[in-house]
Amino acid sequence: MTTLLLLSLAVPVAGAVFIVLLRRNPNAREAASLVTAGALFAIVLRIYQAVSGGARPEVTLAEPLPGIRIALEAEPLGVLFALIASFLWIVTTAYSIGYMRGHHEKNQTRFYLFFAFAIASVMGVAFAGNLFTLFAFYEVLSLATFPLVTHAGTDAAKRAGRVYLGILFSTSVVFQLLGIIWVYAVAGTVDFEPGGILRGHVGAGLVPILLALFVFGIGKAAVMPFHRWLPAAMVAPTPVSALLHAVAVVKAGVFSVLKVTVYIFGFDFVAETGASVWLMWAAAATIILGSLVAFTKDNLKARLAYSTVSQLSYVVLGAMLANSLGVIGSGMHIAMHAFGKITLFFCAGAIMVAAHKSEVSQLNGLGRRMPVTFAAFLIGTLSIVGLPPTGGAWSKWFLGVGSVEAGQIGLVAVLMLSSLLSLAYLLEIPLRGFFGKEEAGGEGAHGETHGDAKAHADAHAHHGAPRWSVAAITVTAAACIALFVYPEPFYRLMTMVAGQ
Amino acid sequence: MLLTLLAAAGLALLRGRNLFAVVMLAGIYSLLSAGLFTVMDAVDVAFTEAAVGAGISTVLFLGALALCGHHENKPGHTPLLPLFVVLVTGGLLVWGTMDMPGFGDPANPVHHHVADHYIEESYHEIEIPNVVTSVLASYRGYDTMGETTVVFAAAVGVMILLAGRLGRKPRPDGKGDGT
Amino acid sequence: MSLDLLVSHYNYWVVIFLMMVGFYILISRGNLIKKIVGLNVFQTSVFMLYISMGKVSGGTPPILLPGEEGVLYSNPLPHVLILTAIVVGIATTSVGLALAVRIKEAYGTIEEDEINAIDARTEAAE
Amino acid sequence: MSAHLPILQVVVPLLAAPLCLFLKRGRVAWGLAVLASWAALAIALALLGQVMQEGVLSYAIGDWLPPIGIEYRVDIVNAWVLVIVSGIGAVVSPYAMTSVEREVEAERIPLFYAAYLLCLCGLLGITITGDVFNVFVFLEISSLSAYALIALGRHRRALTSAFRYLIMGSVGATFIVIGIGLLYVMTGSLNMADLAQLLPEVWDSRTVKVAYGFLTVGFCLKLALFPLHLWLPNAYTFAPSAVTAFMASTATKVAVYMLLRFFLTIFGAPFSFDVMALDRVLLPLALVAIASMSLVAIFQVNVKRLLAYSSVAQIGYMILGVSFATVTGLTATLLHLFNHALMKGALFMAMGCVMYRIGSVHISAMAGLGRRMPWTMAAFVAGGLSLVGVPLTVGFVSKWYLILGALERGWWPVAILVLLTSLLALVYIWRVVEAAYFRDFPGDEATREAPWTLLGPTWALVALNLYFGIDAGRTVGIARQAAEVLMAGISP
Amino acid sequence: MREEVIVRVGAKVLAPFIITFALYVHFHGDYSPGGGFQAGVILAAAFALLALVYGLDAVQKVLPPRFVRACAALGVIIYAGIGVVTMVLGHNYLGYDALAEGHAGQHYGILGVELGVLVTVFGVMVTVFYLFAGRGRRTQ
Repeated sequence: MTTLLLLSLAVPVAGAVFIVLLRRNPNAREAASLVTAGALFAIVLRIYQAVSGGARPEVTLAEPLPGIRIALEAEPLGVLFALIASFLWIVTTAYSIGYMRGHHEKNQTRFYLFFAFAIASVMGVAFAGNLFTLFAFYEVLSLATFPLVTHAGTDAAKRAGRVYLGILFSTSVVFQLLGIIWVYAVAGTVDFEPGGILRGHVGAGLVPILLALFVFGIGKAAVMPFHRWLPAAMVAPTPVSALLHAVAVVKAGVFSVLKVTVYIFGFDFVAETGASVWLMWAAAATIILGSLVAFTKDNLKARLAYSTVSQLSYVVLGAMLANSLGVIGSGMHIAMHAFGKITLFFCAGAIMVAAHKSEVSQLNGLGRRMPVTFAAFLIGTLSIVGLPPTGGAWSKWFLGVGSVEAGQIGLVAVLMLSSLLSLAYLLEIPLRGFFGKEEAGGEGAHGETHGDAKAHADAHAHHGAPRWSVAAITVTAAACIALFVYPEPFYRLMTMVAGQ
Repeated sequence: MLLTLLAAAGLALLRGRNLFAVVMLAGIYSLLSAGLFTVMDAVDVAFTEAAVGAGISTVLFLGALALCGHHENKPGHTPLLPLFVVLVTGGLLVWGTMDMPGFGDPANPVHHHVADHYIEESYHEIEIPNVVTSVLASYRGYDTMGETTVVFAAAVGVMILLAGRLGRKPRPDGKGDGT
Repeated sequence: MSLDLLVSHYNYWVVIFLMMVGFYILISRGNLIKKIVGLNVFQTSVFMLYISMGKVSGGTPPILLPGEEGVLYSNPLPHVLILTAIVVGIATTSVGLALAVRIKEAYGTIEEDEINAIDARTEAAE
Repeated sequence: MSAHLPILQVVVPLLAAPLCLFLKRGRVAWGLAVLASWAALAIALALLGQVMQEGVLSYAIGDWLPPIGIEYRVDIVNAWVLVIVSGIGAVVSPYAMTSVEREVEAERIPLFYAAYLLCLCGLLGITITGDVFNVFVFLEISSLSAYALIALGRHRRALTSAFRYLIMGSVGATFIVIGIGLLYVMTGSLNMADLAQLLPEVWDSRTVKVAYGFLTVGFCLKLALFPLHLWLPNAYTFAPSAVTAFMASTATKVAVYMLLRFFLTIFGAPFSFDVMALDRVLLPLALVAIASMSLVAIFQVNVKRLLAYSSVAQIGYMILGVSFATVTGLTATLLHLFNHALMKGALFMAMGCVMYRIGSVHISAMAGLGRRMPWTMAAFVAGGLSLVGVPLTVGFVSKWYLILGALERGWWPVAILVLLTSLLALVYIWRVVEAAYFRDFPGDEATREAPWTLLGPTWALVALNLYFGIDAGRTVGIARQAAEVLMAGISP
Repeated sequence: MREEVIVRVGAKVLAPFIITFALYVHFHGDYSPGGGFQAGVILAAAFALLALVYGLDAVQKVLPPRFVRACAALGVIIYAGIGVVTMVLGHNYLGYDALAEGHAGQHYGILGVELGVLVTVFGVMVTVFYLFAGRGRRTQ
């Protein structure tokens, strides 16, 4: 069993090695990526079977400091995250093949290489057995994604890279690391334990401070005011935005918040001390403000990015509710939002490759030429908003009920309002696509493009998006619906977390 | 008397701007201090100070002056900060000496702990009348070995600095010429 | 401050005064050679401080007179230390002077402020 | 023979140094230097092992028992520092061959190795000795050779920096001599262990306090604590690459060791912290040094100078650990002695590789090197991340204990400051990284990776950076044990 | 300078005396002030005097720079070597008692190390003098 845990790290790294070895032959290189992704998912699935059967495999890799191990441990929450990430890696790899070739990107080997490293560190985050391991892989993830963010190599990409690394590093080093060392100083350990490790070691006055150090220190959770890196990271190629900045990286953030709340503080302890009340409202503010900003963005990826900022705080909010329903909703939302948002990003990328459109206002009438893409976008939208028949409905439900149980009726109103807002700013896109009137020349406000380029664009639009990409979009959109019918695996894992 | 002369020499050193004169004064200063050492029973030290301070180092200074020119520029500004530093340091030292055992008192701890051993036992242990030599070459022979090494290190340093072919000045831009 | 203290410490204080003269030359003068002179004076004065410590009133140089009892000898240990220190001092002086010579060759001057000005100019030009 | 290890530690390089003068060919002298350095490392490791098993080792030189003669006294603290110094020597000396042949004229190369060996011998001598005056003698051996080594730099400013170092170093040494003299006059002894037992009787005399003050200033000059650091940046910038790598990793470390040894072993922790309030003096100095020097480093355009300012800041971290006046704080200091040697050594050696190929370490000269010299720049990035304190590097280990120490004292603002300044390190390292990876290479198309004779030692240090970041159990164990020894004072 | 016969003769006459004095200082160090270091300095001074009078080249012919450099290194080796010898003979480093029975061991040892000091100091002083003087000649 422990071999599987080790393999979950080793397989992506081995994949990276093969990617470099096969760099001369793009087909073999991409095949290596796909095979690695498939193998990883199979491994995580086996771990899932074991963990849902009650096993808790763990393995210690090293002991860097006395009493502080680099250890992997599979527990339900981590398995949930690993399942999502590894499954979506397969889909994203397929999508990337279409996208990167269609977009004629340079340095594709580097792209696949660091992608594999990023996934390896995501696995590390998911299966981290203690705070230190979590922190280490968290930082490695920041570093591994940096070359992806700056992939284009332009000045804008460089600036974005600075913001990205700057915020992620500063928050994690200044707040999170301080929190970790503080936890160690008071509790003498940083291991994740069911029920938390702080009870009895910390006075009620310190708990809110420590919790805040983690909530804000985990910059990847993008709680305002530390959200700026996420829109900045949108200069990356779309598959990167899709997997990493809608799924892996941000989910690593909210996952860490949830994990720390459950296994370091213990959510009962948080609830008893009332440490999280003001943090709930910080999350709520982020939810509303993120939605409002998303409204103002015409750039499709920027709009999705702010939508992500807003949605991430749902997860944080769920954790801060500090009751079992909230925790379940929080974990479910990690999964549901992942599938919904990746669908949306895939669609955005497909539109970019096929029609060279990046602004919302340019999308009028495009849906008729790219029906699959826009249909999928609609499904994704529903899931993000939380409407049946999509998986998103479940997580929103649990979060709402959890808020009621926590006695925070105000939060229910926030959830409602935010759902309405997101419905409004996301629904605009499929609506424009299907019902908008296509402008002459298809270039909208930027009608001055040369004839050649226009012809080229039109040709693509008629062909639709690359086949690989369309297939990927179909899979994730279908998953959104499937999760409404069958949310069982995720629900079961989360009840295990919450039930303890 | 010697001390007063020393003080005079020191002040003259401070004022003088002809480096040639300054170096000569420094030699005189060394000679005077050698005299003082003799008065204070440190004949070995006096001998060495005379040979080194008044001899070798004067020769070296003169050699360096021949290469560097012997006029000193007038200091551009009143050096208040150094003055302050010096006053504080000096004041501190004077303050510190208040608790120091009086000059020349045979009861001072400094004359007892290990010094007693050297004076009383060295003749039995080493059989050499000059205790300074005994201590220098045997009891603390290792310090002397270090001292020899220091001298050697200085030679290595001077060789590194001055032995090269002349006219091969370091490049002002600091870039390697790649050879 | 009693007269007693003055008498028993007068020696130290003059030595400290000399020390500070040397130190002052060292840190206030811009001429490199003068700095080294200052360093010499500073160190020589420190030697005097040590030798003062070793002096025993009414003592004789620590060269034993075998067979004679009751002779008061001065403390030999400071002498040994200072012998070493003198040698170290001349070693430092020679390296310092060699450096000054090379600086003169490289810059054409041994005045600190002129050197700084030259360095600032070349740095600005880079 | 193992009974003689303490003295061999110093005598091996000391004897090798004059031999270099008889060698005409630089390569032969180099071989001798490498041999002596590795022998020194082997001896240091053996000593560390012996000390950990048997406790304090005492070696009476000339058969004269202390305090009559000079004693070499090895406990876990200086055994640890010996390993650091000789270890860096063992890595830098192989590296020196190629680097020095490029940067130093052929006829001076044997002299270079003589000076290098003297410097090594001096530093080891300071560390191992149990006699305060002997410290001064070996201090001068290492300093004089260091001045000469720095003056070997190609730029004429190497000469002025060496001169400035000479003046400030000599002032420092003279202050130390004054301090030692005042201690001697109060106790009549020069032996450290002996002094530690005699001093408590005269604690309240002004003379001892003044001695303490002079020693503090002297050590702080030598270890370049802000604001007495002025000699360091230029000295490190203009010295030959191998010299910078060696000095930056050893010289200031030994000065920190001297400070610990004098203040904690000889004076003892109670005197230092309770009577002299050393902690309250050092804390603000350390904080200012860390913050201001990290900021200054950000604005440097010469990467070696940038790293030099960073060194001054890092010395601040070491002193900060002392100022906590706890075992954890000292553990952090002792760990950082080792860890900082590893990272700064690697960084300066990477810069030596750049110097070898490009002939400049200006930040603009780094442009595009990420592709031209991938291994060199990767080493720089790895060393840089360690300097920033990314987990799984040695830098993180030091940071962890430093913050733990601050939190133990309840000084959480200090902890936050330490973390914030490590971000400043990220900024200045990142400036180089951006230049290397995001700019186009302007130079000669034929520019290749540095030769393996340079890369090998550089990467050896990088590998140690990672290894001791992942498996710090042993280093932490030794450092903690050493910290406990220091806090407990000398055992009779 | 060629006219200053008196100086030349004077120096020639003086030099042997200085050298003899140096040796006296060295070997009499046990009984009166002096020893290897002072002797080395005086010896070096004798050659410096000769160099001033007869010119650097003449002296360097008698006393080649390479030789004095070797002296500088040799002295250190002698000194440290004596330590190694005592160590090999089973005593601690620089434990002169290993060299012979009774007080003779101490005497041999002290004499030996003083010789080392003499050789190094002489070598170093002459080397440094040569370098400064040589530098001056070449710059003119």
